[in-house]
Amino acid sequence: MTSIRLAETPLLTYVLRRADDALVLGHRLSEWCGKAPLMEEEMALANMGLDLIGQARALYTYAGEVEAKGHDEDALAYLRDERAYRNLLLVEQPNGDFALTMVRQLLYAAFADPYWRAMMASRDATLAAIAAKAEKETAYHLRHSAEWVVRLGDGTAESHARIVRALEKLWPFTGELFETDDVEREMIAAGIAVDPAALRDTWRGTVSAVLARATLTMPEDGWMQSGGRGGRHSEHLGHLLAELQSMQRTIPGATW
Amino acid sequence: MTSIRLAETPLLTYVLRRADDALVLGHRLSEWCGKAPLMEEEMALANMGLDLIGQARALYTYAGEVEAKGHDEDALAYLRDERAYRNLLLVEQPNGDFALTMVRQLLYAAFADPYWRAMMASRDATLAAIAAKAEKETAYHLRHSAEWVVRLGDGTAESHARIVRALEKLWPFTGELFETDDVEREMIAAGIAVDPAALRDTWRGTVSAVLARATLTMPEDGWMQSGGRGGRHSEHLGHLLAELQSMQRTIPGATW
Amino acid sequence: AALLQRFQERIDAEERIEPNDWMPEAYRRTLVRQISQHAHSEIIGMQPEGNWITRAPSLRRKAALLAKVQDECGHGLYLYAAAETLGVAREEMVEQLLAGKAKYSSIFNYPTLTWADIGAIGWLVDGAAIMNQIPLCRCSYGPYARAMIRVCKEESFHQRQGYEIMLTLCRGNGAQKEMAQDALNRWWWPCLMMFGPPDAASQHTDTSTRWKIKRFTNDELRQKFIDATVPQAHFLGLTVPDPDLRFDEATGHWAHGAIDWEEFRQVVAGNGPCNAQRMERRRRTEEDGAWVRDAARAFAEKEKSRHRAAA
Amino acid sequence: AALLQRFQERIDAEERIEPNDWMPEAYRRTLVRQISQHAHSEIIGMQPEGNWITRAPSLRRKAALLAKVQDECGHGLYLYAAAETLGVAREEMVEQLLAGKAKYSSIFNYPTLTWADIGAIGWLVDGAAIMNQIPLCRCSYGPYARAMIRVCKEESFHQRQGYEIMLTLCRGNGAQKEMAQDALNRWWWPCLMMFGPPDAASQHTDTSTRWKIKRFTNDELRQKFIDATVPQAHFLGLTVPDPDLRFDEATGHWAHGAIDWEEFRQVVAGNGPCNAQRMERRRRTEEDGAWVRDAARAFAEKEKSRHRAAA
Repeated sequence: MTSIRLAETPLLTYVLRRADDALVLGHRLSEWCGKAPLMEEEMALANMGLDLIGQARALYTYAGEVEAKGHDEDALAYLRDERAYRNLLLVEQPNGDFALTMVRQLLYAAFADPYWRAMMASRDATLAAIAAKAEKETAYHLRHSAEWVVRLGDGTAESHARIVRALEKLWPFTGELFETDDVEREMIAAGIAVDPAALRDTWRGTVSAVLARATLTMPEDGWMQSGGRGGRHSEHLGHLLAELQSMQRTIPGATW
Repeated sequence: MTSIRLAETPLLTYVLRRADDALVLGHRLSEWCGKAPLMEEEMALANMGLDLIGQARALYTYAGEVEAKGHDEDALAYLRDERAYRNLLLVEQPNGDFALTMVRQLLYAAFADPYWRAMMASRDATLAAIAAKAEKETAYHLRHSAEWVVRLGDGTAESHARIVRALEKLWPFTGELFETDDVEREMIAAGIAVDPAALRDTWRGTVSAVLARATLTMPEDGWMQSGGRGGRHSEHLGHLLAELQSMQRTIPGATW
Repeated sequence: AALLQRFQERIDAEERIEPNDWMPEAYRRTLVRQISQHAHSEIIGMQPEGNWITRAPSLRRKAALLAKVQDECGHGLYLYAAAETLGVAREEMVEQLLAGKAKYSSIFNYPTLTWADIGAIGWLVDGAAIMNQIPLCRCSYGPYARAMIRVCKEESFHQRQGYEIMLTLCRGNGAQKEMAQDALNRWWWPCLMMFGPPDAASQHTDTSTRWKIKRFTNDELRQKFIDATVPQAHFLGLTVPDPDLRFDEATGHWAHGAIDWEEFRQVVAGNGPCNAQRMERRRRTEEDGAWVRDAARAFAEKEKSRHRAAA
Repeated sequence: AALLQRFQERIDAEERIEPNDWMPEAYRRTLVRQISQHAHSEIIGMQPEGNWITRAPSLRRKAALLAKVQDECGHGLYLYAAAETLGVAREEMVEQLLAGKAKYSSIFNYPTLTWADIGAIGWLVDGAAIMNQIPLCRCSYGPYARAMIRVCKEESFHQRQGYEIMLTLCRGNGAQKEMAQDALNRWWWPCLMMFGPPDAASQHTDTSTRWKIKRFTNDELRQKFIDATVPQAHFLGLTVPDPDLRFDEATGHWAHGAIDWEEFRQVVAGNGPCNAQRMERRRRTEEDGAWVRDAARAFAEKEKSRHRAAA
């Protein structure tokens, strides 16, 4: 078995969830390499991907310290199975077209930006430091994706239709952003984490302002998908991990 | 390291080459599952895929016997790296559209059918037996793919254009079908293998007849790509193997 | 009214109704709905299993899985053919599926996350399907009954194969056994829901029973399934994820805990984890294949006029 | 003729020619061809390395590789900008690339088959590129020279990174070391070809040299590269795949075996292992992105007219 086993404490689970969000979304953005609609956008997508992979590295490294069993960032990223991954379903959704990628980025960043800002006041000094860096980066992701959503929403009939489709498709994955469970509640109570539910209005405000500028209407809040935090993913994540982890699974334990 | 090492003898290499051809092409066909343009074609693609995976299993099992180091069909299929795979470049080319898949099948089957027929006279009894079964199957693959190439070539303007593009794209990979190297020559000299170069006219005859019925012209023989037999593949094979081998790399040595 | 009476007499006498026989419009409609729904389920059901064909952990399993999914497509085809005997074209039925107007079994709206899910689907989903389908082999409508005989035979084979995958995992290493338990945990309750709402809440049952389309109630079939499956789980060394499950010595049945019917309603309403994905894939496949079907039609036309010209 | 003489005097005095200065048409054409070719190489060069971003074996390497490929895109952008100062639009140059009329470095028509290829590309391909490019930092055309200074700085960083990947593999386990040797075996000869045909067969050199676009001959640069690289290979513990390679005490240079120029000609002619794939990908990317560029243009138009309306 090349997989590692973890004894998850609330703090470890909490950190891994954020690390997995960042890695999976960063990986998705990196899949755009060489396929962006504009060279300038090639640069921007790589930038955002790099920011997120950087966040993932800091978070995994901290998770390794929390666990204190000698697992480094790579062990945690490359040697955990799909069911042990804790990311949001939103971030694992395939890139689709550029509209879908930008809507996904907007929906995530409109949450992550205030989340990390609030996390700068975490009682956990490491997380507070990671948050300070992540917040700056995410503010850019938010700005950049919002600009594109506006441009595409208010662009041509085709781009408008594509944005509408993307929004419809991804909306059911936004409920998960605001979920809390025992792990989160324990971290919130300890002043380590922020209550995501408290950010719902901010998020709605940001998203609805962007959609209004994009000549789009805010989708109705219908049924919301859930499961990522507990490792119940969509069928997409397994394929992503098969590729992501292939080298480490083939030659485990090596230095790269 | 989850990979196995082999001490390749000419016979082992020879058998692995054919096994890899069959597995890789069978895998490609299996990727169509749930995506075929007609339900009847769903069945036909699966049929051909199953035939090829069956051929691969028989050939890998025999390769394991030839090597006599206890490697079964799964060890040989799942635990060899890309550079140790010996299949033709033709069979690893991505599915593309249905036209490309059918042209790929035609170009391969028009060779494999007479090849296996001739191999029924191999001095190696196991290979002769495998050939007898494979020939029957391949005759069907040839018929089926030829029918589709004719239908698409002589169908609509769009289907015609797609077939032309597919043919153009795959033609440079057909030279490899007829290559011989020291391994092949040694096997030919021993009466174990058939000289593929001797089948070139048969192949050309079959393909040109189909193309004529399809209102297509035979492409000119330009530069031909080569390398698969020596493990120098296109960039496509690595991704295929990452997916194909992911489970065995994650939990090696288990019984499934 | 005389026709209707004669029809019911034939049903009561366990005679088979055939395509050209007179039948009440409601009987025809019920059958078309049920058979096409069943056909759609086979076609959509290819997706969750198809998800693992490229990653199956051994060549034997890979071949078996590909063959199984192929069988499902075959089932879809002969079920559509059975429905066509009732005067509705396959294209029309497929269109209804793509338009979201026709249903398919909601079990296929759950994702396959690990290889063990392939075992669990064979063992549990096919097991539940067989429970539902065996009585249909005696359904009053001839073409449907005959299709079901063939389907059931293949499904039993799939079911055994699925159970054998589970057995191999449960006799395997720790990671494999854990994978098996995890799959059971996720598939158990959705499988119980496959039999439909509790009898108290179920529609259709009355006329369907009178017409011998349906011979057992949802709850009866569900109970049969549980009674058959729980001992198999125990033999595998797995724990059924129902803390209220216990054997009732008095009735000889396994009593189960409450089913979360809200989840069932949501999945039926289109909110399962994979409803959108399944429909999108099916629609995209239809779209992507349109040019092939056009070409095949165009070629067939050309051939026809060539033959005419030659005659 | 007076203008031409004045121009050559400035060149000889190592003055920089700037966009608004007079220049001979042939000088302009040569530069446009060379700079755009170089820009295309950066853009196409993203593909072989991009092929490993999703499979990089560690997060650090993944990030470094993504950043590197991003740098290449950046190089492409400022090289296109440098060429635009000569009066040709980026769209036009990209169109020539897509139409197959413009060239790019043929090294990118080889596939990346293992992770070690990423090391080898950094070490050898970027190493060879730097050899070619360092003299270009003193190129007579100002915008090109300035772009090259920036490019070279980043390329040296990439080259060190590539060498470090190789070093890590060579200090690693048997499989890793084997992977490194295999990559060297496949990339060595194509890298030697990067300097172009032997001087005896080379065109363009004369005028390019006179105009100080080119300052060394192909063979001179190739020799520099070999002299720099062979000791690095030895330090890694790798064998250069050239049985005729030997150190010539008399000249102080490494003498190499014969280069297979037929292979070079074929790759330049479009027959390399990946020419078709690279062009197809680039074309598909352009096609797939057309609706985005259209939308951006439409939005910009709307904004403009909104501003006008507001003014």
